[in-house]
Amino acid sequence: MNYYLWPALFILISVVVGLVRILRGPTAADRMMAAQLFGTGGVAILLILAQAMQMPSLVDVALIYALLAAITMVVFVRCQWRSHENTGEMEDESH
Amino acid sequence: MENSLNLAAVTFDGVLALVLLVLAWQLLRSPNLFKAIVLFISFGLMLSLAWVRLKAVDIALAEAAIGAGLTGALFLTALDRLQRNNQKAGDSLISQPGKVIAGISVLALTCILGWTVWTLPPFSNQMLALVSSNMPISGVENPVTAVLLNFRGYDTLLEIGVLLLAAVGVLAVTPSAVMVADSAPSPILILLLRLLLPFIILVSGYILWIGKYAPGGAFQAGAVLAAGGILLATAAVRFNLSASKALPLATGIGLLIFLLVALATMMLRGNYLQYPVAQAGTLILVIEAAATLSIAAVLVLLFVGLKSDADCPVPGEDSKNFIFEEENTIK
Amino acid sequence: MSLTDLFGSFLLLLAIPFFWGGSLGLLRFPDIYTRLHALTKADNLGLGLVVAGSILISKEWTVGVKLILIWLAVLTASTISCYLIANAARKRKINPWKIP
Amino acid sequence: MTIPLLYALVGVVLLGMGLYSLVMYSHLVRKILALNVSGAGVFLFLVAAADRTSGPLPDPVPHAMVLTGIVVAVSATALALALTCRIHQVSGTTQLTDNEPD
Repeated sequence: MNYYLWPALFILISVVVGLVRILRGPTAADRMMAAQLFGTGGVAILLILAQAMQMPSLVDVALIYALLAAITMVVFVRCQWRSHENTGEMEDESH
Repeated sequence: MENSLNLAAVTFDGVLALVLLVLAWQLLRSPNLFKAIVLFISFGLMLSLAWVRLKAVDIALAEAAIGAGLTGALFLTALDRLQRNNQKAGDSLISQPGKVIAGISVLALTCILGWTVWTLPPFSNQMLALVSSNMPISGVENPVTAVLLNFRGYDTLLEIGVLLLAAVGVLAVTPSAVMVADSAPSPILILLLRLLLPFIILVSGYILWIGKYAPGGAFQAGAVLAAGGILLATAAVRFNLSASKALPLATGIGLLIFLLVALATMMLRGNYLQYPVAQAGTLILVIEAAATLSIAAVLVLLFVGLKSDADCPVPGEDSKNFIFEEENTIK
Repeated sequence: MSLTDLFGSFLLLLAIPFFWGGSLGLLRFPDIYTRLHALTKADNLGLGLVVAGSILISKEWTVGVKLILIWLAVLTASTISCYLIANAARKRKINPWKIP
Repeated sequence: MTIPLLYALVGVVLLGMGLYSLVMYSHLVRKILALNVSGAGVFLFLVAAADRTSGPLPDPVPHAMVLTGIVVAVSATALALALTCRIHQVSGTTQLTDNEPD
């Protein structure tokens, strides 16, 4: 059953490659996107581990991940929205 | 699956351990606070993979709910308020010799700890044997919930009290109790809320219920509910903390019910927090439901308390366009 | 190894290049909009394949329903955050990358 | 060299890194991050120690303690962040410099 760990390993490596974008990413939004890549990759790894380690309760962990992935992003965009406010963009904000 | 040293497991854990160390190292080293926080969020996500590999699924559930939902939101809100006037994350104020001494002493501590870990005596299974022998009378099947709510119920009672203290602390520090969001939420955000919120509440109830048989329970369910609450709070345009009666009341409910049950058991059966075996399961569920509510309320209160300190933005100040400009991190 | 296990593992293996594509896209693409493409499309498809593979391997329908719910949740989460970022970027007049 | 031992050593190294940067950097948010990282290291060590049982099931008692520890750590972090914001609001700096007469 452990041979399922190989795909989990490769997806983990692809997620780690996203780490470079966090370190290098010029803008804050790039960094936030890479963090979301960690989230989606994490869900995939969890699903494979659920089969590899024969623990069906891991699917609940993946379910929580999937649900809450959007929250950090929403807080980031809503929270950093304020600094956009200061630069007095002409367009109307709420559309 | 005993810890067989087959190649796939070793490489997976090796890579995961390396990722944890590199993330932690980069996160602690970076003077750019936003980058440090994003690295910390990714560190939390990778950490819950480590919990899964160590067969600690309850903790992975809690880490996922808190890491993905709460820590990022708390740090980003605090950062947004701290960096209003571009306060840079200055470097250390410690003199050069001080740094060397600190470095050597921490290194020595780590080596000593590493050596003790390496030479730990073989595992004595008394606690595990004790717990599994008493499982039938605990009223639940999941050993972690049994330990949390039954065998060490007093510890969890005090822990919910600690959460309440944190909420009181944050409220005491919040000058303006009115959280004013800066702009109307975009319709897409409202769509996200309409789609996700009922689902989050459903999953929170499911996690609470599953806690009796499989990994789950009050803390994980409370954290998931709190994450839903935070999603709601970020979309809200205005939230008056002092006017809202529900939130402060809900924070107390968990401790209150736990205390009532504890006193009731003391009255009926003579000793504190010893549930009658027949009703142990239902009593635990009642306590867990109340604890879920109060944990969720406390965590949402912490977030709203942090966010509502936000004084309104000073117009005209040329604070750089934070999201999309090249960050000039000082070296 | 029954046939469904075989096919399930094949789907899992098929998902790996999508994740790799998504990550490399995130690294190599020149501006925000293209990186958003890489992030949202490639990873969601990779996750879809992983979900399909896991459903085949796990063989229980209860787990299967939960897996499909997970995939739908990730889809909504990433599409909406992708919109939020792209909208914020456009508002800041980040013009898309042009071939120099 | 079993899997739990590997994670226990990672936990110890995380604790060392956290302590070092807690001492080293003066910005309060960096200190809070350092505390969280060393806390995660301690938890990792505890759970790794719990996984050394002979049978398939790990020992649930450290799991229960670490579970409550994680929830308390989050609320402690929130309180620390609230205090940092308050210090920033009152004194304008986010570093506790002792030589500054208030």
